[in-house]
Parts: sequence; structure tokens; C-alpha cells
Amino acid sequence: MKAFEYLSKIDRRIIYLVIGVVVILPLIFPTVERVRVMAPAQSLFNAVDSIPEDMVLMIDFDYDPQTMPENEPMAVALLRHAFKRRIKVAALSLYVQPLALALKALDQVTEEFNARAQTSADSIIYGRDYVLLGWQPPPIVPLLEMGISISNVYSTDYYGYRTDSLPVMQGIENFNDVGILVSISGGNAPLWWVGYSQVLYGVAVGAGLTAVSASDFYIYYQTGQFSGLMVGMKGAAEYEELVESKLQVPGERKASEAMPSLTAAHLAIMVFIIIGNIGYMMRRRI
Amino acid sequence: MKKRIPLLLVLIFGIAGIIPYYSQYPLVQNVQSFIRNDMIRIIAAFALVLGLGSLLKVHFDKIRRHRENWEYSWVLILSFVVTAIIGLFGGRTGGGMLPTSIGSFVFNIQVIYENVNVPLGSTMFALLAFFMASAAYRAFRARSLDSTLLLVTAFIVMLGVLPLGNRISHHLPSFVQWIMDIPNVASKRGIGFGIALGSVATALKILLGIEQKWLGGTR
Amino acid sequence: MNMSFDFWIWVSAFLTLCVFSFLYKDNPFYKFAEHLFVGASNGYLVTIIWHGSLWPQGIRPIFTEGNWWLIIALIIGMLYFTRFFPRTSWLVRIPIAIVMGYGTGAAIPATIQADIMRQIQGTVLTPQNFARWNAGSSGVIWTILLFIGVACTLSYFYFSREHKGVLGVTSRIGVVFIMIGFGAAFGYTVMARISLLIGRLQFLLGDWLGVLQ
Amino acid sequence: MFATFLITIFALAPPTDVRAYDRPDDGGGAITIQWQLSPDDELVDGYEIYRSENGIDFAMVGFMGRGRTQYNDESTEDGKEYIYKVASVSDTLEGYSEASLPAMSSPQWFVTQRIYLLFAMLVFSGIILYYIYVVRRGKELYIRKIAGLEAVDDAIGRATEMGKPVLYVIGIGTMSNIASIASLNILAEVAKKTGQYETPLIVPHADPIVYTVAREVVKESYTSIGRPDLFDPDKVFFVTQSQFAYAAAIDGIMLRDRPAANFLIGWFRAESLIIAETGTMTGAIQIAGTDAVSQLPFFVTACDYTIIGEELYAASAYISREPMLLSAIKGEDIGKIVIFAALGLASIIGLLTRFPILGLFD
Repeated sequence: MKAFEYLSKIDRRIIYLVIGVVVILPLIFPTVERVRVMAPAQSLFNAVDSIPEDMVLMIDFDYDPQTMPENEPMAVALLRHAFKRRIKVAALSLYVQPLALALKALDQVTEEFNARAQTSADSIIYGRDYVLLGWQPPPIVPLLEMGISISNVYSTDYYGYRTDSLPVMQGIENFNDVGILVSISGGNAPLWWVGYSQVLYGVAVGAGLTAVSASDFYIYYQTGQFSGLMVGMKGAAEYEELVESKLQVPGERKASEAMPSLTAAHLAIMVFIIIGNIGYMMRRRI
Repeated sequence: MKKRIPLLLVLIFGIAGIIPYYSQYPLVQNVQSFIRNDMIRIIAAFALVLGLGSLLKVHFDKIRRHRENWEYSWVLILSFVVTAIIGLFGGRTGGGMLPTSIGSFVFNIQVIYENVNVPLGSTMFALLAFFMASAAYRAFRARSLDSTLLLVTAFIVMLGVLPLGNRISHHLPSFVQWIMDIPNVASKRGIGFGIALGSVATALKILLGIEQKWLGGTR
Repeated sequence: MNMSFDFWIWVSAFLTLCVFSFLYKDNPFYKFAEHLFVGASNGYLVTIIWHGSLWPQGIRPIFTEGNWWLIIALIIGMLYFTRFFPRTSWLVRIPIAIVMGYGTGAAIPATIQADIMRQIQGTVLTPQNFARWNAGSSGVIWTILLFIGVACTLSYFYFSREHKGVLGVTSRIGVVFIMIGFGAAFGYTVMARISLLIGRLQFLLGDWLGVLQ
Repeated sequence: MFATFLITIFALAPPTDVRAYDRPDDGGGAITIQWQLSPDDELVDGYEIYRSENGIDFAMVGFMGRGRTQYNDESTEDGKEYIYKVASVSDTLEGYSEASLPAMSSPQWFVTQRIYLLFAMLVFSGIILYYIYVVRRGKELYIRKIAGLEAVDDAIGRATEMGKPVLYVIGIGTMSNIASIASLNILAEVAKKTGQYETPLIVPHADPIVYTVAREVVKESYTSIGRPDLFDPDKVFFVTQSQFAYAAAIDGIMLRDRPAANFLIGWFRAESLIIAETGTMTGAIQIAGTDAVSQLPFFVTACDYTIIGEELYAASAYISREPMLLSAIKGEDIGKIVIFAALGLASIIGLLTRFPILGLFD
């Protein structure tokens, strides 16, 4: 019994140290893990892949620094998919803080493609291949107004250009010209796109979710309100797998590289819970 | 007068918010676009600035009264002023009146955000992994049948989402997908109905002026 | 190990370590980092509000398009600031009533349609829903199980009658479903929290120290 | 007759029964064209849609792929008559249909398809208003006792026996969080009970406004049991607005004052982990209650009893007997019965008849 007495008195900081080491080691000595793609990520990939020529992929960046490590790999994988398939992208945000992260992700993937591009045809040019529409308060305005006119809400884009003068926005008037809207979010934004924009205008909605809120969003996936889901870093790794295997787009796969560490950490947490409960059972029986 | 006007406005604009679902008549749509674009969009921008005003007021009071940790309020105010100046006068991606680069060293608002806000914000939440590990060891107990069922499901899901889970048995990931699609959807949908009814009831009471707490909150 | 010599990478690394220092104990570095975060976030907020909304949509159109109505909208917006002056602080209720009223109104049909009607549609026992799982005959069993789960969870949150008799049984089954739902949420939340830590360590070890491949 | 015979040899069979009508429930400017598939549908690449204003010269306005039988022409002027033809097309051959009857697009004031949504909204508002009216006229409304509240009484009893204080943590919510307001009602009850046994009650806060309201609630509870002297301003205090500093401060209180009962009731975020963990370490009875769904799994495993989501609102209504809260709970209960009935009825119809019941909920 003394062993468990000691075990339960371990200082909190030792546990922090253990979990830190458990996560760091697989990062330094990575093992390659094949990621199995599940239905939600596959259906989102199919929905984005089947966007017609004259429509855009609209991406709502709704994550701030707090959930960036989970959401950014999703945004990068989605952008690689769109740019490789020459699908026009319109990016926006319902809040202020995510805008800088939208710009960060867009710049990163644009540089990746332009570094490899020889001709202007296969390079990514702002205004021709994608536009960052920016932010307009409050969320209810873009949610309802973009069904009538996108350029009404975002008359100037993030850089100050007139939106309807940009080549990418020619022929793109409202939600009827949006193939699918994917909301990459750490909060409830995907629910608003379903509740407001989809109910009123029938726009297809997909979502990239942090794993925390994911279990509450499956009810909208089961009814078909969400055309597909990326759930947590695992969902990002699945989408990265699809983009690399199906479209041969090279690029660092941050989420997939994290899988070995995630495995180690999950096992460690499970062991902690088991030890904790054994000690608890022992103490309760005496 | 101080109550009747706001309550009347909340009812009028509440009905204005309901209308687009039930009519797409061109006149109605133009009025809706006017309300959204030319009224609500401009007014709401000030609401955010209001939050900022009260934040600065709290920290100025803290400094004046030398309350605990008041020195750090200076850090908050100074960092706000510096980033605001660089952002407002330097432009969102540089190129404003204020030069935002000296030679190859760039310091526009985007670079500051990526190298100050991002590390601070994401590390703040990365702490949670440590708290989670410690709580897992010392707090998460199978105290009752309910919490035992919870922990067993959690173990299955935690294994199933990993590539390791797929190697243990390729049925495991599909079983986790089944847990998410059936029992999880059933319970979250049942809970969701209650929350949806509650939020509709609250919204109706606000519009009809029965729920007036939002008035009091601004005393 | 090719450590980075970029000034900003070192700033990010320093701030990351300031926040991690909270793990040891609350200290001046953590307090500095916390207050810097709030200050810098609001500095960015003001920048975007001005360059993204107030100037291009609110003030400039008055001169370029002569849209005089915007002046009234700007005045109503400025009523928010009356909150700091006790005598006129009731005026802040006007802009709040307009913005909150419209949002609250729009939320009612949206919630009823997306969170109630469509969710009922996804639970009803019909051949169409049986086929939704495209799992053949087991699709029927799953839809029935889903129906029972939703009904029992709903009965658990029924407050007008004691949990006795039939209602006692259904709410007990409801709790089983609720606990499985919480278990799923627990498992995913553990994944979420760990992923955030891995993301930061990928920065420290990769971009800063250059230890990773 | 002979001419048509020739055409059929060298041309594709045209689509039949072409009909054009104003698209319903829209803002005008659109005419819907429907047709039956051409008998040669497999050979066809698709269908071209032609429009004319005078019935003589036709211009192409749209194209739909094989197997499709409907197209929306969204470039029409309201109040103008149009006649349509649809041609089945393969790379060389074409088969023109008969001209449709003239059609004219016009806007509708009301989207008839959403009549069910409006009906549901009005019915539910009626239920809510009925209960507010009934409660205001003083009718007694029954709400079952929430199991969590018995756990609250046991916890206070245990703390009193051990002569240890009770800790009440209201979370980091503001007055706009419903959970914070519900928690204040429960705090009033806890203050009354701890006052009767003179057990010290510690209430740390993270929101200045909630703090000022809570202070009044505790003071009033003590005076309502005739013991205004029990109120100690050092026990109900504001700590900090920073999420993690608040959690760290509460850990300090738990380790220093060793409360025997911890109530974690209100709005929480990730800091709930730190608080619940230290509480378990000190061996206190812990009762949690929140509508923050993402924190509930951790409270269930870390605390002795958890009040889940809506139960918190019901508990606060049960204690305060406040008309607004009571009518809300009763109205929502009726709403649940309606949902339950809709599920049952729709299932019966869906199983036994061919009626497309799911369409009702679109």
C-alpha cells in the first residue's frame, strides 16, 4: 500500500515533466505513420473536389492563436487542394483576430506553389486565383447579406482593392456562385453558416473543427447539413493524406508529423488515469 | 422614455431580423440590405471599440490606485499604444504613412501579430495539455457507473483516433466512427433540443420586452 | 541543429517560454506575457476596425458617394460611448437594441429550422433514413437505436414529472447515452489539448532550435 | 405527318411535355422549365433550353446534362411573357420539342414553403406567453426536485460536521451567461443553509459585476434567516479577471482553508480542470453544475455529483420560484412533448405510408 501512498503524493510538476518528455521524443525521432482516412474527411474532400468551373470555394477563417495548431494544418491542406485543382478561393472571417492567421496561411501556400511554378499559368496570383475579402462586423451581416450580394458586404477587400474589380470575383455575385463554404473554426461559426446562410440560401457548408467542439457538431453531419468534416488534428492529417496521395501536392504535413507524439501522449494519459484509479480503488477498500 | 424606446427598437429590429426568412420580395430585400449594410454594419463596429474603452479604463484605475500587479497594466497599455500606432499608421500589411521596415528588418502589424500574438495565444492553450495530464492522474476517477461508462468510451475513442488504433484492429476506427455517429449523435441531439428551445424562449422574451436584464446590465 | 538567427523567431521563442513558465509557478514573466497579449490583440483590433470597417465602409463613402445616411449611422454608433458618462449612459441602449435586436430576431427561425426541424428530420424512422447509413439492413437497427437514444435523452431533461415509472426507465437509458456522448467528447478533448502542445513544441524544436528534420 | 417521320430517322427524339411556370416563393426574375426525358436519353449529351419573346426566333439560354428534367432561367424580366423549347442534343444531332405555353415571372410576397416554420414559431411563442401569464396570476407550477440539490444539502451537512468551510466557485462567466445567473440563485440557497449552521462560506469571483451582485445575494440570504451579522466581506471577494490566475488563486484557498465541500456551479472554460483537480486532492465533496457542454465530461469524472446543462436552469427555477424561470422551464417542457410527438407521428407516417414525410421538415 505504501507504493500507492507515495504515487498519489507525486508533485504536479513531475507529471508535467513526464508528459513533456513523452511528447518531445517522438518529435525528435519521428516514425512515419500511415493515416487512415475516415468518411467525414473523405466526403469534405469530394465536395471540394466537385466544385464547378464557374463557382468559388469560400473559406471562413474562424480560428485564433489559441486553436491555431489544430486549425492551421486544415486550412493549409484545403488551400493546397484548391490551388492544385485551380479552384478559385474567396477567404473571409467573421471576427478580427483570425484575419492575420488567414493571411499567414494564404501567404504560406501561395509561396509554396509559386516556388515550384515555372509559368504564370501554374502560379498563384492574388486577385486572379484567390481573394482575401477581410472582415465586416457583426457576423449576422455577412451571414445573411452574402445571399444577395457578396460585394455589398465586402466592397473593398483586405488590401483595399474594390472587390468587384478583381478577376477572381467576376461572375461571383452571391451564395449561388459558391460551390461550398468551408468554415475552419475553434468555435460555433460553422453552426451559424448552417443556421443562417444554409437555411435561407441553401449554400453547401463544410467544417474544419477543433476536437473539443467536434462531438457536438456530428448531429449536423448526420442530417447532411454539413457536407463533410475535418475533426481535430487527426482530421487535418487525413485531409493532408488525401491531398498528397490523390493530388501529389508536396509540402510539410504538420498534422501527420504530430501523430506519433499524439499516440505517445494518449497512451501516457490513459496510463495516468489507470494508475490514479487503482490508487483510488485501494484507498476506498481499506 | 429611457426604457420604452430601447424596448420598442429591440422589437422593431427583432421583427426585421425574422422577415428575410419569410419573404424574398425585391422591396423587402432592398430594405433588408439597407438595414444590414448601412446601419448594423456601421453601428456594430463601435461596439468593439467600446469593449476596448472599458478595458483601458479598468487598467488606468488600477495604475492610479496602485492595486496589486498594477505595474503590468503599464505593459498592457504601452503594448496597445505601440501596436495601434504601427497598425493604424503603418497599414495592415505595411505601406502606410509610417515606414514599417528598416532595411531588411520588417515590423508591420502582420509580422508583430505572427510573432507576438501567435506564440502568446497558442502557448496559453498549450498549457492545458499539462493540466489535462495532471488532472488525468489525480482527478479522473471511475466513481460511479456513469463515470466508468464515460471513461471506457473515452479510452476506446482515444485509441481509435490514433494510427496505432488502426493497427490494433481495423475495426476499431470504424467502431469509433460508429460511436460518434449513433450514441454520440443521439445524446447530443437530445441535449441540443433542450438548448434550442431554451434559446428560442429567451430570444422571444427579449423581443417582447419580458426579459429586460440587457437593459439593466448597462447601469 | 541549425538554430535560427531571425530576430522575430527569438522573440516568439522568448514569449513562448514566458507562458510555459506558469507551469513552474505564477511569476512576473507570465504576468508580463499575459498583459502583453491583451495589449497587442487590442492593438490589432483597432487597426482592423479602422482600415477594414470604419474608414472604407463608414466615413469614406460619405465623401465619395455622398451617402449622407452613414452620418446618422455613425452618430448612433457613437452612442455606445455615452456608457462612460453616468448622466447619459441610458443612451447606450439604443445601438445595443438595434444590433442585438436584429441578431436575436434572426436567431429564432434559424434555431427552429436548423436545430429543431432538421434534427427531427434526421431522427424520424423512415426507409429514407434507414438508407442514410448505406449499411444495408443494419442501417435499420442503427436508426432505431438513434431514435431511442434521442427520445430517452430528451426524457431525462423533462422536469414536469418525477423520474419514476416509465419516465424513470427512459431517463436512466438517457443517462447511458449521455455518458457515452461525454466519453466521446472527453476522448476528443484530450486529443485537442495534446495537439495544441505538440504545435508549440513543433515551433520551439523546429523553427527555433532546428532540431527536427 | 410525313415530315415528322423523316426527322425521327435523322434526328434524336425530342423531350416531351415541356412546361414553363413562374418559379414559386422567389423575388421574381426567374421561370422554371420542366420536361420529360427524351426516349433517346442514353444517347443524348444533354438538353439545350431555348427562349423566345415572340414565338418565332428562339435564343439558347441554358443547358442541362443527360437525365436532368428541370432548369431555372434566372434572366427573365418580370411581367414579360416568354415561350420555351427544349432540344435533346448529341454532338451532331438535335431534336426540338414543341413550344411551351407562355409564362411570366413575378415576385411573391410570402415564401409559402416556410409556412411550417412560421407555424412552429407562433405555436412555441404562444406556449411561452401562456405560462408567463399563468405564473403571473399566481398559479402553482410543479417542477420535480433536481437530484443535484439533495447532493448540495448532504455536502453542506458534511462540512458542518467537520467544522470546515464551504467553498462556492461561480466560474468566470459574466452577467450575460445564463449559467452565472442560475448559479447566483443556488448561491442564495447555499448561503441560507450555511448560515443556519454558522458554517463559513467562501465565494471568490472573476467578474466584477457578478461579484457585486453575489455580495448582495449572500448578505440578503443571511438577513432572511435573521443573521445579518454572519456576513463577512473578506469571505465574498473579487480575485482577478485572468482565467488561469483565478484558478491558481482558488487552488491556494483549497490548500490553505481546506474546505470540506466545493461547489463549482456556473460558466467554466478550460480552467475547470485545475480547480476540480486540487479539490479532489484535498478530499472535499465536489458538486459541479454548468451548461458549458465542453467542460461537463471532466466534471462528471472529477466531481462527486454533476448538474448537467438544463438541470442547472431547472434547479435555479426550483429554488427561486421566480415566475420568469418557472414559465421558461414549463414552456420548454411542453416544447419537448411537441418534439417527442412529432418524432413519433412522423415515424408512424414514414413507416406505414408512402407520404414523403421528411419533406415537411425542409
